[in-house]
Order: sequence, then C-alpha cells, then structure tokens
Amino acid sequence: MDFSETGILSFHGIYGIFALFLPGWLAYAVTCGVLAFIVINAMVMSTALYTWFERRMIGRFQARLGPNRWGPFGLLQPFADVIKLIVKEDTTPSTADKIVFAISPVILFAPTVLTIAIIPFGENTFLGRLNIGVLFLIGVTSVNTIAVLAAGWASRNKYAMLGSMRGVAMLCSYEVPMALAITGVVLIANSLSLYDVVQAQSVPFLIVQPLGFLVFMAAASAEMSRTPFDQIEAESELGAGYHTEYSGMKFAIFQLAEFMAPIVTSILAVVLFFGGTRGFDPIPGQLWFVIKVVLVLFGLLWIRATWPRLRIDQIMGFAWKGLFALAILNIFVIAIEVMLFQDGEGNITTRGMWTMAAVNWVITIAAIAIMVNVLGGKKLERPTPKPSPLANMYAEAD
Amino acid sequence: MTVKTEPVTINLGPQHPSTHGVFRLRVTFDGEVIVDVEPVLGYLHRGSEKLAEGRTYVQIVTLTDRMDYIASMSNNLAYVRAVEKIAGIEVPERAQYIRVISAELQRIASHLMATGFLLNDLGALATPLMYCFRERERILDLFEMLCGARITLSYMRPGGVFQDTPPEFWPALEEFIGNMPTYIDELERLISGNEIVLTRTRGVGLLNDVDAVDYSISGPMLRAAGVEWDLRKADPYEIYDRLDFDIPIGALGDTFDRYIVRIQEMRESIRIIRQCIDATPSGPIRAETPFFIRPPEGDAYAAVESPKGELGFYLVSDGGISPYRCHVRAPSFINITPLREMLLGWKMSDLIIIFGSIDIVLGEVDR
Amino acid sequence: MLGQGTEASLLADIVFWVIAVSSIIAALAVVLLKDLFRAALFLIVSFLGVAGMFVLLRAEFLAVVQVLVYVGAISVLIIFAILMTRDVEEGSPANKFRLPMAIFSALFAAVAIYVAVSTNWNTLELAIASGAIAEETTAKITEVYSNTIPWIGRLLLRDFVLAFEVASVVLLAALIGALALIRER
Amino acid sequence: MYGTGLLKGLSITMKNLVKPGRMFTLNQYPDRKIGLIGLAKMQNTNALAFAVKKPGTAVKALVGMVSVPDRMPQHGRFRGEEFSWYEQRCTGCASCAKYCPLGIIRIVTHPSEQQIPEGDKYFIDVFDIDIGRCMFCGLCVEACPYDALHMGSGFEEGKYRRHDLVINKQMLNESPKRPSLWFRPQIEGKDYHPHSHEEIEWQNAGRHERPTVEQQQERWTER
Repeated sequence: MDFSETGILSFHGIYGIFALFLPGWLAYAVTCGVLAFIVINAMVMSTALYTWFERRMIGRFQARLGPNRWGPFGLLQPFADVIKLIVKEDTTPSTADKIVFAISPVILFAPTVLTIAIIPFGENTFLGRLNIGVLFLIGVTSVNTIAVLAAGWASRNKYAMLGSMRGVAMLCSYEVPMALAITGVVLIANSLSLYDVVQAQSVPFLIVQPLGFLVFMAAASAEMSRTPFDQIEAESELGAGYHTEYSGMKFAIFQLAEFMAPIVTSILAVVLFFGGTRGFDPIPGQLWFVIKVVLVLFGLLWIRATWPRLRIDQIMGFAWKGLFALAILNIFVIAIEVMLFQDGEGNITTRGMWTMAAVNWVITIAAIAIMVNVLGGKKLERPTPKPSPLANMYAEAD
Repeated sequence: MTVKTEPVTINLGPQHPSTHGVFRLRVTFDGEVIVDVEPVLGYLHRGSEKLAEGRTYVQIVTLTDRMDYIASMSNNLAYVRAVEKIAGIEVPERAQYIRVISAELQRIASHLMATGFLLNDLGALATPLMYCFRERERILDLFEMLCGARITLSYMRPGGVFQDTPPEFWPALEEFIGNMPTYIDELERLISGNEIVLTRTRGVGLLNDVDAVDYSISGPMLRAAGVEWDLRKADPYEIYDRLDFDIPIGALGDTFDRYIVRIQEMRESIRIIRQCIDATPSGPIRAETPFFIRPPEGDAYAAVESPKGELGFYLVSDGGISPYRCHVRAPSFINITPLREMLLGWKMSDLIIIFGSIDIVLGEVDR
Repeated sequence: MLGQGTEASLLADIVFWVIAVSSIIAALAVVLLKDLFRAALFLIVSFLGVAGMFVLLRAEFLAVVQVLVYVGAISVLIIFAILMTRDVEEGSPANKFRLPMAIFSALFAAVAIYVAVSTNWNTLELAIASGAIAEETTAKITEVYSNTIPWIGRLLLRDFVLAFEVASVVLLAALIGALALIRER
Repeated sequence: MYGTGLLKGLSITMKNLVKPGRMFTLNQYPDRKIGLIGLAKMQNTNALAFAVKKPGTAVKALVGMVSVPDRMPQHGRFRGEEFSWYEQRCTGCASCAKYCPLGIIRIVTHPSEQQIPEGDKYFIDVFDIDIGRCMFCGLCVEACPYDALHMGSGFEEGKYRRHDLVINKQMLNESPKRPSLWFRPQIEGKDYHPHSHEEIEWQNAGRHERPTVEQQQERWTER
C-alpha cells in the first residue's frame, strides 16, 4: 500500500504534524484516525446531499416538487430528517435478539464505507493504492449480506425474515455476475489495482465493453437493492423488508447505508467504466470524477423512478439465466480480443480499443436482442381476445 | 430425500401498504408460495344498509358516497335510479346526459386510480401512480365545478341532479376530453410495453370465463376473462342506448388483461363523453320531487355499470319516508370471492398484484 | 507498509495483538456460546481476524479471498443451516462427546503450540541475512513478493491448469449431485 | 420488438422531468417558493431592476428562500366550512335541522311577534351546528326555503378541542358572510366569487330579486 505523497492533507503531511509531539506509532495511528474521520464524514455528508438530490429529482420525475421548504431549495431537509430520527423513540421488539439487533446496522454500514478506502478520486487523491483493489471491493461488499440476514433474524418478524431471506438469496446470486463483469475490465486493464484500471482507460471501458457495463450496472443495482431488483425491501409487499422493526437512529443508519450504496456504486462504475478521473484539461480530474458520479447517480435515479420491480424468482432467474450468460459471453469475447490486440507488455493501443468497441457494440446489441426476443419473448405475447360465448347465454335462453 | 419445510402464516393487513384499506388476509406460505388464503373482512363496516333504514330517500344519497368512495358518482347514480324506479319518477333528459357524463368521468377517475395503484403494487415507486393522480385531479376539479366537492360528491338526487352545470364547466370538460387521449397514450407507453410489467402480469392470476360467470363476477374483471358483458349494453339505462361505444374484452383473464381492459374502457368513456357533449339538450335538470319522497309499497332493484362492476341497489318501501330495507349489491365484495382460487400456488409478490388488479374499495366491501 | 521503521513495527505489533486476541476470543465464543446464531456471527469475526493476519503477513490476495469466500459465502451458508435447526437460541444439548472432545482439542492445541514454538522458522529475512540465497534470486523473490497476483494467476492457469480444471470439475459434480439430492421425486 | 418498452418508459419519465407544463396542478399551500423573476413580476419590475433596488431579497430569491402567500384555487361552488347564515332571513323553520342526515343542527325558537317582508318572524334562541360531525353534504342549504343558510367557502377551521367545533349563533353571526355558490344560482351570475374577500349582504343573498320599497308597500297593502 502506498499513500499519496503530496499536499497538506496527505498522509505524510498530517503524520508530520502529529509526529512533532507524539511517539511515532501513536502519530501513525492518530493520522489514520483523522483521515478516516474526514473520509467517513465526507461520505455521510454527501449521502445527506444525495438524499436531497434523489428526492428532488424523483419528485420532478413524478411531476411533483420534492422537498423545497427548509433551507435553500430544501437543501436542509436531510438534516431535519436526521433530527427527527434522533428524537424518535428507539424501539426494540421485546422478543428480539437485542445485541444482534443493535449491531446489524453497523455491520451493514461498515463495508460500504470501507470501499471508499481504495477509490482513486484523483491523480493523487486516494487513501490506499491497493494492488488487489477490485478483489477488495468484491470481498468487502459481500459482507453486507450478513448484516441483512442478522437484522432480519434478530427482529423476530416474519416480514423482516422474508425480506432478509430474499435479500441473502439475491445478494449472493448477484455477486457472481458482478464479479464476472468486473473480470472483463481487469482483463483489459491487466491489473487488479483500481488506479491502473483508470490509467488503462484511454477509451472509457463503457465504450469498449458495453455488455460488461450493462451486466455490472444490473448486478450492482441488485446488490444495493434498487428497482427493478428491490425485493429486499419491497415496500408494497413486506412493509419495509429486513428493517421493518427498526426505528430511530438504527433505522437512520440503515437508511444511511442504503443511500450510501448508490454513491459507492456510481463511484465504482465511474472508476471501472467511465474512465475515473480522466477528462480533458482545464477541468481538474477530481471535478471530472464528481461530474461523472452525478451523471451515473442520475441514471440510477431515472431507472428507479421509471421501472417496476421484478418478482423474486424472476430476479434469480435473471441473474443465473440472463446476466450470468451475458457476463460469460463478455469475458469470452474480451479475452479473445485481448489476445488479438495485446502488445508484448500486455497493453492495448487506443486504436485497438476502438476496434474492440465497434465489435463489442454489435455483439452486445445482438446478444441482448436474441436473449430478449428469442428466449424471453414467448411469455410476453398477448393472444388476440376472443369473445366468450357465455356473454349471450341469456339472449339464447329467451 | 426431500427437504421438509414448515409453512409460515402471515397476517397481511389490516395495516399493510398494499391492502387498499383495512383488508386482512391470513396467508400461509410455503417459502414464497401461497398454500392457503383466508380473507378477514369487516374492518370498515359502518352498517350503511342499516343506517339507510333510518334516513329519508334523499339523505341516503350522502351514505352512498361513502361506499365506493373513489367512484361516488356511480354509487349516486345507482341509488337514485333505484329510488326513481320505486317511486316512478321521470328524469329530464338534460339531467340524464349530465348524469352519464359525470358517471363516465368517474369511471375514468376510478380506472386511473386502479391502474396507478396496480403499478404501485408492482413496485414502480409511485411514478405511474403520480401520473394517474395528476389526470385524476383534473376530473376532481371538474367535479368541484359541478357540485363543490371532490370525493364525497352527493351530486345526484332522485329525479335528476341537484344543480345545473356552471357555464365554465363545458369548456373545461372539452379541454379535458381533448387532452385525455394523449395522457392515456403516454401512460400506456410507460406501462403497457414495459417488459417488466409484462413478465410480472402476463398469465398471473388467471380467472377464466366459466369461473368468472360462476362466481358472478362483473365489471372489468369479467370482461378481462373474455365475457362481453356490460350493463350499459346488456340492460341500457339512462341514455346509453343512444350512444355508440364498444366493450373491450381481454384474452386470458390475467392481471395484464384486467389492466388493459381498464385502459381501453377509459378510451371508450372518453368517446361516450364526447357524444354526450354534443347531444346534451337544454332544459330542466330535476323533476319536481318532494324532499320527503313517499314511494308506494313495493320493491325495486336498479343496477348500473360502476367502474368496479354491476352496482345494484335493492330498495323495499313500506310507503314511508325511508326505505324499509336497502340492500347493496357491491361489485367489490362479489369480485373478491374467487380471491382464494386465484391466489393459490402463486407467490407473495403475485398476491399483491392479483389483489391490486381486482380493484376493490374497502368502503364498498364492508359497507 | 507497517514493517518499515521500528515505530511503525511497534504499531504493527499492536495491530497483531489486537487481531490475535480478538480472533481467539471470537473463536472461543463460537465454541462456548449457546445461541447458535451469535456463535455464527462470532465465527465471522474470527474469519475476519484471520484475514487481518494475512494482511499483516503481506498476503493481501489471500486476505481478500478469505473475506470473499469465508465471510461472504461460507458463513452465510452456515447461518442458513443454523436457521433450519430447531431451538437456535438454546443450542444443542450436552452430549457424551463433550469430555473426549475437550481432551482431544487440548492435546491438539498443545501439539500445535509445541510445533510452532520449536520449529526453526526459516524466513526470507533470515535466509537473506545468512547469505544462503544468491543476489539475483533475492531480487526475483522480492519482485514476486511485491505483487503476487500475476504469479498466482500464472501458476493457476499455466503451470497447474490441469489441477485447477479438475478441481472445477469436482465442484461441478458436487453441485449437480446436490441438485439431484434435493430434487423432489 | 421486446426490449424497447423499457426505454420508451424512460423517455416518458424524462419528458415529464423536462416539461414543466406537465407538473401537478398543485399549490404550495399556504405559501409558495418564488424565484427572482417571479418576484420581480409580482412587483411589476424586471428582474435586473429589482436586483438593483433590493439586492438582499434578490439573493434570497435566487437561492429559493423567498415565499409568497398562496391559496388553493377553488371553484366558487366549493362546499366549505364556516356556514354563512343570515339571521335577518331566517324564520326559524328548522327545515335545515330536519333535513340534516346526521341531525347535527339544533334550533330553539320562540315567536317574536315581529313581522318581516317574508312573513312571521321567530326569534332564534339557539342555532348550533356541530361541525365536528358535519360531512358538508349541503342538504341543509338545499332545504332552506328562505336562503338564510349558505355553505361557506373556507377550509381552515381547525380547532384543538372537539367542543370548539360546535358553532353557535353568535359565531355564525360574526363570521364573514362569504357564501359558497353551491345551490345558490341567484348569486352565481353576479360577478361574485367567495374567495375575493367581498361579503354579500343579506338582501342580496336571496333567491328572489330584492323587492323595491314600492313593491313592498304594494304587497303589504294587499294583505
């Protein structure tokens, strides 16, 4: 692991300040704490901002206004919500497993924040340059399965249990296509480090491998349980799913983790498929990054505001029959193309990338069209209505 | 070797986001699959039929508003038609036209609400619901012009309607009727072709024509099963025999057919209103009736095609100022009778949408 | 990272002890707790502790795979299995295996500790210091250790590809077998 | 072709996002947020001039912090609270009480020996309406033969206690006389709207044209 070496807010800058009056190992620990504090708070604040953004945008999608009362354009609405949630009574069901009930929000929250540790936000703006960044992501995000299960189990509520059971089945299944979709990225980038992935994107991988992007986004939106895969919560069926019994601050932490998930997912999508910090000059890389993240967030919102949700067995079928096959196809195609276009050091020229992109777009559209129309189309056809003879039985009797 | 699982019994309701009021279903699941359903009714029972026995004939109109509270106009119409039948009151032609217009507007409003809530049950985060409500608001604005209320209308009286339309009603109605087809097109583009909606609703909650007739189902549910039966055609009341419209039917009798039948019925309603606007004559809007109507002894049953189905009122008069007995044939109540057969073997998510596609109103189920 | 400099290695020691103690406590809790669900949660803690150990040993790949496979998948399976048992909160009743198992595990622990303590650990640092390895070999070893993943990939998919594929076939057979077993007849 | 339905749906929601004309017909009751241009338009200036004149308010408007009072748009026929009741027109016949489906109107009268143009007058001792149980069906208004009772036009009559919801004669007398147009065709055509803060005098609220003095004299001499 390397830490960035420049700037006052760099690790060594802060370490230097603390090392003046603290023993080295303590200064090291305190510096880590300070950085973690800054990053976690930044994430929480941006989540608050994002909830406002989401509510405003979904309001507009639904031809409503969204929160606009408290503060400029309703910007302070999330803070009002948090104050409300703090003041609310924190109830625990009397039959609940109280300890597990209390810690499961934290278990859900921690891995989401952990993923931030390895994201390259800019040329020199990142916490850790882990050489197995992609694996770290997949590994860490798989932990929240346990939180969902623990919350549902500890609540002793049938709705919560159903929600968490669905959730576990879904989260476990969708990890597979997500990992396979990321494999395509790793194949081209020739590295597991997120920093190298960004560096490799002379052409954004969204253009080079649209199929991988689609599979990744579908799997990721299932991982964070957003429409059309929000069976974990399924508010019209289960009330609120695994956090039915939660209230007060515990509920707020669940909501925080849940709203942080889209941000983390968009950040990942930007890093893996949108070229991360890359852009053209006068605008700095960090700004490019933020712009791209907001765009991806908007796309997620757009989908959330439009599509209904699938049934649980359809979701599982989609993961194993649809996404899994598409992801395998993607890996196969990308691997062959990498073999063809790779030079001796494992790099691919920009020209090679564009060629790959052209081929992959054709393959993507053909694959999806074949999958939807040939394999899935039969169930969707509507036969022409035929009037039933029963309507005229009284007329005949007369 | 088989894995033994224990069935789980879950109380769906009376407090549940998707039970459309205070309906309660005791559902037994095997995993996600429904193995047993037991509906529990009566949480909204207000004894409307008994209350009617202590009210005068005009006062009962206000009770009918509160049965199917998202289609009060149709309830009013069914009730006043029963009173007119038992008391032998002739309704002026203009009143009949106004009644038909308002009843069809109410049908559009009710179907919009049914469609919106069906999509909400499908999990569409309220967007189609909001679009549906947006159009419904315009209908409610029209109702406010007519009678000063938006939900509990009490617009009709035995012998006509209580007040003539205001002059600004007709241009507003024309504008609404002109815009509505494009809104329905938009709604259909959002929903009808959506593959997620199709996979969720195609072939789900089947009710074939024989079963539908045997259960005496009526309304869009019956027509979705392919039975071309509409009281407006089968037993024309008011001025429906002068109007030209079709009865949309479904192919399979599944959830999607119920949705598409409702959408097509909205279009037919627009057609009907268009013909009515051109044909509405001027003249009186209410027959001269005393406030305390004293019908002769006897009984009468009058039914109309309400948005949910055949809504009938059966009145028995003993010659007094209030009915001796008032019975309501509530379409919502009768339409949920095959609920158990429709639900068995489907999954929990299907339960919600099958239940939503029946489009019941608890005020009418429990009365 | 943590190995550079004496002060940082002090911190590494602290981290080591924290992880070690917590994973041992968690492992004990797995055995001693009656509530099976909580025991499973402690099992996850102990898995995470092992992953932390791997990080300290500079085997990040192993650490992440530990989290991915054990925490993300195996423990979920274990919890699922637990949810299917009766009386999750009481746990299983005491049986006659208690005493023999206690003796066996005590013996096992004693042997393991003895082996760990008495072995002459021939670590890379010691080997380089003693000059047993040539200069160019040292450089190569350092290169491999700095980024192990390409080497793992190369070993798995080039040198030992047959074993790798045979393992996957075995897994596939297990999968199909499980499906065949639970299928209703 | 399947697969395009999802994209069509996306285009519909996007159309609704970018087209402000397709917004809900909703009002931000009781006040609405207003931007700089709207605020300037309200003061009959353009935005630039307004910003020069009142820079503080202009900045506040730009960040969406300025709100102006707003009212729900309602048709004149809206059946609202605060019944408009004209004691001068009321004869105390208690038709309203009789016609009320819920029986929430209570009237106690005694003969007052007075005579008014429409007939004998009863003095009204008690006129209570229990708004807490009223469902605003308007049958009382429909029943009133002398057009003394009218539906009101308000909807902001929330109270903290249930018994405060019973409005008595004094409150009815003191309340603003802004009758709804509901079932009152005689005031419907008269360029009057209940929400325009005008009040209607008792002479003009009746179903008939107010008789002139000569007409009244004639009528009285006939009797």
